[in-house]
Amino acid sequence: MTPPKIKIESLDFYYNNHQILSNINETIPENAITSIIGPSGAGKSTFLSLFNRLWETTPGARVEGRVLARFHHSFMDINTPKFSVTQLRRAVGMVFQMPNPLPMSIFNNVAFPLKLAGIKEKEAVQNRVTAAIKACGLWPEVKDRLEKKATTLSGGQQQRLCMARALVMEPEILLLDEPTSSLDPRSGAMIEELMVDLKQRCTLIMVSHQPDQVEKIADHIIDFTPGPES
Amino acid sequence: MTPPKIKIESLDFYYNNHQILSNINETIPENAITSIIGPSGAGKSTFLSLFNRLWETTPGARVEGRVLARFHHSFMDINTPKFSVTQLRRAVGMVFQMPNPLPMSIFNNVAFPLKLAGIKEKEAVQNRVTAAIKACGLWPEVKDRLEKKATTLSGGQQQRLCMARALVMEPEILLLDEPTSSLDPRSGAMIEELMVDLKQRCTLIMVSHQPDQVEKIADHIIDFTPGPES
Amino acid sequence: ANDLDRFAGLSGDLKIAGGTAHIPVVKEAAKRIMTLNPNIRITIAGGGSGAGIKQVGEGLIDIGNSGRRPSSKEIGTYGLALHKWAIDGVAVVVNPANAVTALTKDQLGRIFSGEITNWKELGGNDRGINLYTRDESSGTRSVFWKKALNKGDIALSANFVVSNGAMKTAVANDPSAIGYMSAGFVDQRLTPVVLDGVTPDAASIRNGSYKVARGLFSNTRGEASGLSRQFIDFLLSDQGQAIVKEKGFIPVK
Amino acid sequence: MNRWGEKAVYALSVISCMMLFGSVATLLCYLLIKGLPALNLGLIFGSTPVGDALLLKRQVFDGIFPAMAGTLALILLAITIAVPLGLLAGIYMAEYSGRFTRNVFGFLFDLLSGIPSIVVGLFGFSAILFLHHHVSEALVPSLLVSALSLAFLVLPYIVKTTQMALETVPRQTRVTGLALGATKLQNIVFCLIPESFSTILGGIILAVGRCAEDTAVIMLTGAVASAGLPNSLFKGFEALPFYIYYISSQYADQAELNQGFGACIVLLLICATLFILAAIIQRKVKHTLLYRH
Amino acid sequence: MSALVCCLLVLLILGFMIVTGLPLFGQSQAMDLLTGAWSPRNNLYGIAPMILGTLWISLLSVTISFPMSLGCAAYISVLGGHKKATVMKGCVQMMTGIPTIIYGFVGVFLLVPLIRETAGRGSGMCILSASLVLAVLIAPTMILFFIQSFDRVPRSWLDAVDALGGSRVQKLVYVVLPACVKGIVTGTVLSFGRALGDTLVALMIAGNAVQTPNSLLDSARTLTSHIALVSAADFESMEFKSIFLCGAVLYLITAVVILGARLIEKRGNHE
Ligand SMILES: Nc1ncnc2c1ncn2[C@@H]1O[C@H](COP(=O)(O)OP(=O)(O)OP(=O)(O)O)[C@@H](O)[C@H]1O
Ligand SMILES: Nc1ncnc2c1ncn2[C@@H]1O[C@H](COP(=O)(O)OP(=O)(O)OP(=O)(O)O)[C@@H](O)[C@H]1O
Ligand SMILES: [Mg+2]
Ligand SMILES: [Mg+2]
Repeated sequence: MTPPKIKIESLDFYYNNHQILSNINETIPENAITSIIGPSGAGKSTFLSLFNRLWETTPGARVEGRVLARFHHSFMDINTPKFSVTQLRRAVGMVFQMPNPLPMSIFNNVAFPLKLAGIKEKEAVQNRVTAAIKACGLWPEVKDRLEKKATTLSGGQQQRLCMARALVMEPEILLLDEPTSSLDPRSGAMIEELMVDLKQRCTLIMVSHQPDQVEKIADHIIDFTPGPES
Repeated sequence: MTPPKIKIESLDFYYNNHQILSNINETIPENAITSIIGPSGAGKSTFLSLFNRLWETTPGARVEGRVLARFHHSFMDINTPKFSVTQLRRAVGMVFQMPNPLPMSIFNNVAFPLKLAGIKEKEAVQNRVTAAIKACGLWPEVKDRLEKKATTLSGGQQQRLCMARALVMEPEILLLDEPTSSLDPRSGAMIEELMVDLKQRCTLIMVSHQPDQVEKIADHIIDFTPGPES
Repeated sequence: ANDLDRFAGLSGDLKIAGGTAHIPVVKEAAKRIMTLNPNIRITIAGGGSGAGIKQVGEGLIDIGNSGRRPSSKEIGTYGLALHKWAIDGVAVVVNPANAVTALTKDQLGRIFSGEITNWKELGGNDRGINLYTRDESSGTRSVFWKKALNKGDIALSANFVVSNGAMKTAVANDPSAIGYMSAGFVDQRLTPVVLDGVTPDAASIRNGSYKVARGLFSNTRGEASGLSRQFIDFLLSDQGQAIVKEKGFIPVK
Repeated sequence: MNRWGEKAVYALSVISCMMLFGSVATLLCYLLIKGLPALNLGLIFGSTPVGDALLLKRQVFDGIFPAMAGTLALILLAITIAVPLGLLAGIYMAEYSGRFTRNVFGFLFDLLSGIPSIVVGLFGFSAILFLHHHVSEALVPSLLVSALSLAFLVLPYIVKTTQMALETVPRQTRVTGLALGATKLQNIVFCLIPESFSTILGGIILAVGRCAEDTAVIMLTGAVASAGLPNSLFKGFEALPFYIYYISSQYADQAELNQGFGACIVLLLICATLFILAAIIQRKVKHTLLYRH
Repeated sequence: MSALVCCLLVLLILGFMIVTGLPLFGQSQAMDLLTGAWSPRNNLYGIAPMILGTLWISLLSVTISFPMSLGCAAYISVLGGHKKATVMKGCVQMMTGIPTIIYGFVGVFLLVPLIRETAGRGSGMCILSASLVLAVLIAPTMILFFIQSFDRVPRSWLDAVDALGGSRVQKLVYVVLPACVKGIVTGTVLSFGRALGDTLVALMIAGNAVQTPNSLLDSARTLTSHIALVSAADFESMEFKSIFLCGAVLYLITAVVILGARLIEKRGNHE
């Protein structure tokens, strides 16, 4: 087993007064695919949102406990105020269940995180975008239409585009929320391959409903199925 | 093989001038599960909407050819104007991919089709609603909270609720559009069992992305994967 | 005997509209009448002298008030009967902060025509003059225009205000203002201007030495009858005339 | 965009908020300072004993009680006329009209909603004058004429919000009822209207607010300075906004002016009450619509 | 059905305006009326000064109100925190309920003296004062419209920006504003209509002088206040009839504005 990248210690999560997660203690290994499984409503998506603090955008959400991540050498609590959420989110990519391209061209979609980060040199942008699109195996399909609107792509292509967008900042951690559930088996398989590829560079955390998928690619499983006691 | 319930003859389907389905000829067997498979965008959902004429609600949709269904003795074209669309939809239940409970209580959701049909006797309504909820295995989970908002249920529960709602009118045909794709394996399995159960009373037509599911429960398969020629 | 006795046993509706200067008096009278006799309903609306004459002529209302004598054409076409129950001066007013408190008619004409544009020229502070006037259907305006300006021009840059109250607000708040209004409405927040050496007060208006004055009329179509008759008679009775005086106008009796 | 650019954008937006809220707060404070001292029972009931006034035993002369009653009567009347018409028209526009009718009528309704209220008032006035001359002498500017004109003024609001609310019901919800065998009408009544109820109510509230505050229309169509409590549809009536307008233009002394400020506060309170009431209704009615067996 | 009735009514009003305004056209050329001066004593019933006054005041008020509303709307739906935004949105909704007459009333006593003293000339009853009050008056409507269109930005786009580490301002500038251009333009145009149609504020604050304004501190009369002022005149007089022409002109401007808004909307839909 690879060394841990993230450690979660006695974590509770609430929406207003409704407790969603209670006393979670988990370790996420580096350069591996961690799969989160469990029934609908168990809090899988919520759990995922802990790693890039996306839960903060939900009014009434509140977290207790610590999420420690090792970005350079030592573990740090990512929920401390001095940890910049912008920096965090640039180091932690995310791919949603439904592909969500922004209303701009294919190229600009992938270049968008660079724009946000203030990276402007034309050439650097060009290279990084191309590399990200290639990494997702999308290059042959879109190289002639980079200026077209991203919404003209098929569902599977859009999902890989979102993946490329998440990868262009070369994140250390990649979160995926049921990335293949809205895709047909062929597109799904393509994404699975890509994930296995990415392990070398990234720590992947994925929510999945499909047992065969989990079995096939996950290195580590976190199960949210409530035990008989609850 | 059971006798046919529905026959589709040289059917074309268009959205405005865009042809989605062309020259479809199929037979759907009675009291069996027919599964529709194919890649995303192939027209599976559209095909399903032919059976309850739900496509009519989409502006610009147009159908050519015949869809013959046998409700009492002989086959009739359900697209002829004299075939009441309301009657048709009461005899053909439908469960959508995303659970879509109406914004009312659990009980009222299931009772809604009865209200639409003008059935008012308190007792009859009570009995039929209870029976439908029980048939979907939801009874133990909701019996104490029938007055609660249906949207407070978990995804899997909502999906089964929608199923109960479709069943309360005792339809002869049940359409299911990827009914388990947003569910965890356990809820999914529950729905699969239910479908197999229902075969005795219903003709089921289901769209599915999951090959293992199709293999397990389908009696008849319609494949929309485009051949190499197209 | 009480002047209100005449209303005993009467009932019905009485609709009054028109000149705005009349309203305080008419309202007070109506209040007394209706308190005593709840079967009578009197509605009072403004609208201006022109509207008052027109509406009573058209039969929309029972009594049309006007702050000027209706023209002979108006009297002719509608068969109006006029009842004058008070006299009201039209006072030229300035802000109390203004050093200029006396003007001649000639100066006034030149001010309103826009020829004089600074108070300095009249011995006041170095301030531009802000003119305030009323709209064309106003009785006050037509009296002022005829008797104070001798039908002279009013500069285009003059601000229009819609009523005596609005005039008061405007002039009381604006140190460079000059305007004109019903003398009955002048209070301590305004300075009435001495015109040609005559102060617009009750005495000078009554004895005619202050020329810019007018009658307050209540007009009916044809000779007044019924409730209208009684109402006008009440205005002309002792009690009515007392109200007139109380509200700052000059009684006719 | 660099950090300074971001800061500037943020600062600008905060400044605009402060400007707007600041000016409205100033306005309200001024109103309160001026009006609160005048705000007492005397303002509302004049010298008439409160009990007698409420029981309609005696008329109120120098209070704003009749004006308040007039405003309420006006709102009620205008809304009863406008709401059913507006709802029906909105439903028609959203659910039954063809493309052509929708475009043409849609434009006309837009146009209607853009007509200045004074023009509506003018029309009402001219219409009643015409009728007075050619139909019956008894027809004069009155409560009914004002209410009709106001209804006409707010109708497009109601139509448009109803239409928009229905059209923006998600396709998912729209199709659910249909798939269960609802007829078109059933779908509208049982699914679409409950779903869009709050938006529709919002439109109605705006309309009520408009009726409560509009002065230009009633000024021309029947509001008078003094009439007592409204007791007939065919007579003039008092109304609060007109009272305020009247005071601002006819006040005799400072005390009367302060009454005007007091009346402003009362009018504001009435509007606020309507808003709050609407919020309550929204919860309650929605609940009964959806959760009652 | 009722839709039909309503539409007939609109046409009726328009027809009525034109029929009653017709005699004016007989007396002098239509152009004279639209471009000429107002002086009933000299039989001049031109409404050009009023048209200009209307345009000045409504355009200026929209110009003032627009940045303010955009800023507020941006703060409420994107930049501000959720709690503050909810409260502020409630406040803005309440503001739409403040009666116009109150704005006018307070404006006369509060803003007019202020402007007079600051400007050091004129009476304070001027285009600027009226526009400022109008700007505050139309702002809530504009803000609510903007918020509405901001809220229609798909949640998934916002999530995307959030997850990619964009700040709120970046979210606003790069995603929300570009997506809402259409809504912003429509909202502005409609508020312009509201400013155009307002009677009382202009009547009480703008000074109503019948002159062609040439500075912001000049007193001016709008078409609407002209109608209010002249409607007290003799019904049969030419003055009175000329206000129907004012009504028709207002109608026309409104129609143009609305047509514009609809065109913009159509364009947006096609994209
Ligand atoms: N914004 C919110 N406010 C309140 N409760 C919420 C909110 N979002 C989610 N929840 C609740 O939190 C619980 C966990 O939700 P979450 O989305 O994490 O589930 P999940 O495991 O991802 O389910 P699924 O498989 O359906 O995506 C659910 O019970 C849900 O109802
Ligand atoms: N309202 C519509 N107007 C125009 N085209 C449409 C409309 N709805 C669907 N389509 C097109 O029709 C085709 C078939 O759509 P359909 O929803 O039937 O596909 P599907 O096989 O169900 O795909 P999925 O597996 O993604 O649900 C698609 O190419 C889609 O883009
Ligand atoms: Mg989830
Ligand atoms: Mg589908």
